Amino acid sequence: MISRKSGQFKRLTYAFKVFRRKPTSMAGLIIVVFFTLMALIGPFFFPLDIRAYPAKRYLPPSWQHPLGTDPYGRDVLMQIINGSRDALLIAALTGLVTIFIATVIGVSSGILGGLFDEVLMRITEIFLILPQYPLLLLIAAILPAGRELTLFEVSLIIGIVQWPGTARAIRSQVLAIRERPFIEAARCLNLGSLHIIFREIIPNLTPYLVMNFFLALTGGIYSQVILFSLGILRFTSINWGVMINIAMGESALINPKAWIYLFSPIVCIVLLQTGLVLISSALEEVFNPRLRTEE
Amino acid sequence: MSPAAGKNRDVLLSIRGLTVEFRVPRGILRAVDNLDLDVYDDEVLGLVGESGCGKSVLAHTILRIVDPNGRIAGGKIMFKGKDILSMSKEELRRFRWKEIAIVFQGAFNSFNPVIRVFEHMLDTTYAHDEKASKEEIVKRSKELMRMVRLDPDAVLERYPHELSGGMKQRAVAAMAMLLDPKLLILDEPFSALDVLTQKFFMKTLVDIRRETRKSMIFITHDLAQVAEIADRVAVMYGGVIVEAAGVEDIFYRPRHPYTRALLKAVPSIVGSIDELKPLPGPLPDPVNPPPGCEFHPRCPHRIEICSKIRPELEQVDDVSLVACHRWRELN
Amino acid sequence: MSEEPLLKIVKVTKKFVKGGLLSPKKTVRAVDDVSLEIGRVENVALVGESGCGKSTLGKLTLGLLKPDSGTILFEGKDIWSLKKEEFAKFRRNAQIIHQDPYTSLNPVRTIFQSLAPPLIRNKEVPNRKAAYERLRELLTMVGLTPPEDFLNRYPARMSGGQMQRIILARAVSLGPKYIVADEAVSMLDASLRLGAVDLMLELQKKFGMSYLFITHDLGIARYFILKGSGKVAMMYLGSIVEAGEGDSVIQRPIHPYTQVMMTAISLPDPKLTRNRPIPNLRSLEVPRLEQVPSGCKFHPRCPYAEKVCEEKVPELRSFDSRLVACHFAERFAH
Amino acid sequence: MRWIVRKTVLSVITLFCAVTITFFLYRVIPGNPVDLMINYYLSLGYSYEEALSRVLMMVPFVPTAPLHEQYVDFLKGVLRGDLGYSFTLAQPITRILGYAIPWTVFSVSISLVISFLLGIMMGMYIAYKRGSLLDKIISFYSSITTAMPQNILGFFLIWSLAIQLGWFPKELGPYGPRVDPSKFNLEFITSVLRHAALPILTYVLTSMGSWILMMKSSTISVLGEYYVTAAEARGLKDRRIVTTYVGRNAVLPLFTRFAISLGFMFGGALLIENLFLYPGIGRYLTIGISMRDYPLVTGCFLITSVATVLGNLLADLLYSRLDPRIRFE
Repeated sequence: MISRKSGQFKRLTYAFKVFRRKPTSMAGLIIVVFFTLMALIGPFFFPLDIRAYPAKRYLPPSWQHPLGTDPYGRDVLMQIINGSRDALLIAALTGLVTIFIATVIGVSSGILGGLFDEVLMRITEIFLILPQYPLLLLIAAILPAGRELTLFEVSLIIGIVQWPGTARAIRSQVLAIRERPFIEAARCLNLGSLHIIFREIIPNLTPYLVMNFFLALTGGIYSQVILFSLGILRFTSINWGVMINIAMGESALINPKAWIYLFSPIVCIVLLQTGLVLISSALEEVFNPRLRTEE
Repeated sequence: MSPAAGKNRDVLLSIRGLTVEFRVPRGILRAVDNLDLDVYDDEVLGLVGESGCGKSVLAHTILRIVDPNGRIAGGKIMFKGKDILSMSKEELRRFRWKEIAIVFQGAFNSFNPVIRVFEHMLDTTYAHDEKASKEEIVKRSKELMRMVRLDPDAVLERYPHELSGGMKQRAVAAMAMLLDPKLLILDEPFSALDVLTQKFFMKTLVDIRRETRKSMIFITHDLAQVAEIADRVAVMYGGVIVEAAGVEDIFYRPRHPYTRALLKAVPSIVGSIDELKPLPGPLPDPVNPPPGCEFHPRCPHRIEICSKIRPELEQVDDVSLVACHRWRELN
Repeated sequence: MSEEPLLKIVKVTKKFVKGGLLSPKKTVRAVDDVSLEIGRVENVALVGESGCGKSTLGKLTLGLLKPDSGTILFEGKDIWSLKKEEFAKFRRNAQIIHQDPYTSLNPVRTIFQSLAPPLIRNKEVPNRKAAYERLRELLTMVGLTPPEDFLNRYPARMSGGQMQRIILARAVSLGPKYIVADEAVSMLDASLRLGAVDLMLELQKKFGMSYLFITHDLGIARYFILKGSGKVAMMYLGSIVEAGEGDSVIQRPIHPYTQVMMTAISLPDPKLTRNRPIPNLRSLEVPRLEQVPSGCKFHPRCPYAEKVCEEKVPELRSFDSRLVACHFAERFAH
Repeated sequence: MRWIVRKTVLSVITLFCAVTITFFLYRVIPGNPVDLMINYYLSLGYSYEEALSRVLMMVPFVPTAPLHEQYVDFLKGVLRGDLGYSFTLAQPITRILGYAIPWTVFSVSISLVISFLLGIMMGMYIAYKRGSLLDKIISFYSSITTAMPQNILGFFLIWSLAIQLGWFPKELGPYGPRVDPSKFNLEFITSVLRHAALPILTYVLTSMGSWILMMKSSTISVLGEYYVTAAEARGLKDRRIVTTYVGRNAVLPLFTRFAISLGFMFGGALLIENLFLYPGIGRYLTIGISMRDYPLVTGCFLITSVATVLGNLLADLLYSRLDPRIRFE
């Protein structure tokens, strides 16, 4: 008889159909799944080893070291695989932090309205005007006070810097949904504020949140590359940004031996970002059928 | 009252077998389906139909304005012996507004928000006559503004957003007459006006028509407006003309079952309500239209043939046409 | 017997303020000192041009908006001084039907998901299963058969006419005493409109509620009132200018605005409509709501305006079994 | 007019917030830079008084005074243009900024103008040709580059164009090593231009994408407006429609973004300046951070904030000049 799930299921199958119809969207999905698997199970096969092996400095690719070695004689592939874990973890946490802050602020601002909304939006506007990346650097440089930041703290900082745009977008969505007649009807039907917020408004917002989550993921990767490749953050472990930073410190650009070491993390970043962008534009198409190009 | 509309008159615009299709997510939507229609010199043709019947698409297609997802799939639109559909791009550009002008349904949005109203007049004139003198354009614009009862000084130098919806709508109508076209297409021109302004605008149109002897196609879903202004009426349903006749024939002696049903379904502020009766069933789905006569699923007089063969538009008398298998027996 | 009316609107005013902390403020009096009564199982057709405040008045009577001054009494009690449970009860008793069926249903919920929670939450039915049965009955009642076909559908997969029926079913599902139909049939096609009105009146016979039928279309208002029962009220720039039983306001208008409206409106009859006089108005422009004229709001356009009309706001007074807000009502009565 | 006042007030508040955030990070949070600097000198064996007097030279307030007095002094310092003293570079912050700003403004403003102009032209073009292969390629390129850290493309360009092909100077920095920067002669100018080419190219290629996407969506929405169809129906020439009817309306919302970017520009292109060792604000900001030279960091951050806020204000004023709908409100 009445299936609560059937709708969600239909949407999922529909989303998959859209993905399958467009090769680019499918490619995005495959890339992201590939990197996720690499981050999840890769390190079990290539355990992290950060000891230096001076004798193995800058070895060319071989069966033993498919991507060669770095200036300290460490295997590059091992670093890429272990680095993907940090990169994706920070990106995912950043995405969650961003969406969480943005949703709380955007939804409460949009629903409560009035002075509360006015104040929240002015604060958001001020954050939007402040230069984003210098602010990121400033916070990242001053907060740790000489110690190493945890991955979660890094994500938190990035999230704090990048939430305002998303919050404003979510607020305007909430305002638009709130004005729709079905909300007014729900009030007349005595459905209560909680039902209206969580059952009527939020479900209409979900596609939008998912889309913004993927955008926040790319933002998370962008920002961590800035932080790590410029050497702003202290670090002991290995990740892609750190690899770029070390490579640049070793003048990898003018050292032909070091090219593979430099370009390995770069290629990974390019691929992962491409995958994420492709997925978010595919999602946009799923949720906004008006954008669907006729085939 | 209208003279025997269409009788012994020259045909100004002649549409034959026109088909316009749109690609929509569900498939192909045939908005105008093998449609025939004539517009005579010096007449107001009222084109009525409910939403989605294709009347706006038809109006746009006459000037070859079709959405990117739409396509003119066939037919001819002859204007003074020339097929509009086979004009070159430049020919078409020169033809537009000079011979046929159109006032869109969203007329109040027809102004570019960043330039003044007068600049629209300049742009339009220069597009057709590079050597036009500015004084002439000023004079003509002022004259037209007065014609639609607008104060020229208060309108021409303003930006569009400074005018009210009703003022914009009238200014657009004035602009439509800028190049003195032979045919004026008015697509729901009153949608933004209140009843009182509507009445005046309608009278203005009638006056203009009487003075300039222009032809007009007046498109609306409101039968009352048609009764007020049209000489001849064409009723559209499901992408085709189902009946066309002089205005009094349509209102007092409707032939097509749809016309009759529609007249009975529209309440007025006069007359008895006892004869009013809702039409059964929904409007036809333009993506999957019913076979045969588009109206047959809702028609009280349908017989077997109605669901199989689409009725042709038949000549009833000099001016009247009807597309129904049973029009003879039903009268 | 002088029965207490179901709904009594007493001198209600609602202002909207545009702009905020730092931007210029504009005040719009959407509803200006309006009084109106609606009896039990009685209808009022509220007619006016778009932007005259008729929708706002409708929302005020539902407690969706709070008036700036004046009171709204439902069954004799001021709805804004009700206790929480009483207000909840009022909410159940007063429902709304919107103009656009497409935005009146939550697009991400099925019909069942949209219509069942109100029944369960308001304890009309004990559980989901009972809700399902009740909704089957309701959908059959509004002519959507078989109802199972519709309950699991999403709104996007229905036509406008079908959705409007669902919305009617939802509005009556809690057994309300009062329904505001805010341009409820305006978006429907001409051929479907009468059917929807007939259905509304049929439901009124079954459930016995009152309608506030808001529309800009005089023809449909007249049909509603003649086919059902009740009165017609004309609204202009936030005020009611004339009200009367049946279609008397439409047939024999007294207020100059109403008179002008009735002559200006086109009739679906070529001979009749072309022989009517052109109303004689002083100005074509509708005043902006931000700066409504002083005194009688119609005076800048009224052909009969005199000095007093500019200065004094005419009261809505009883006259010739009618309510009229004009200083010179006597002069225009036939 | 009230609208302009409103915007100005908001700008002042934002600036005030920027300064306060800076002060907060600088002085209030536990383990803040000033305490760190004092501890640093103490660890070098200086006495507390000596350490304090050294720090006193660097910051425009007295670290031992009550916090609110420090705050007021800091504000005053900012207003006077006294942003403190850099101990690593042994110079007042303002002098460093005075040296860095021209490099940033020079390289980034050229890049910005080029990428904006190219962006709006290409964006408009693909909006007209939407659905075509070219549109797909350019849109894809654009959405990818907006997600790509700028130095990543920079690496490829240096590696391919400078190192492999030798079209551009291999050595990084604003000019060649043998050029004497004190002489403003032809040699200096050509060297500067040659060295600026790659950073500018990198900036253009990476930032053009967002202009393209913005202009594309803006143009598409304008193309859907009635006034464009109406202009076509009036038989206007394509060129007139493209420029006055579509172009002007589509580019309007982008002007605000452009002006904001002008402000952001003072932050320098962080990654590009660091990659090319270009001595702009972004480079000094990074140097300051890696050397834990906090007066320098705050100085760079503040100047960027001021510029961004002014850029925003400029954007709003510009918009009100260009769009008659705002002007009359």
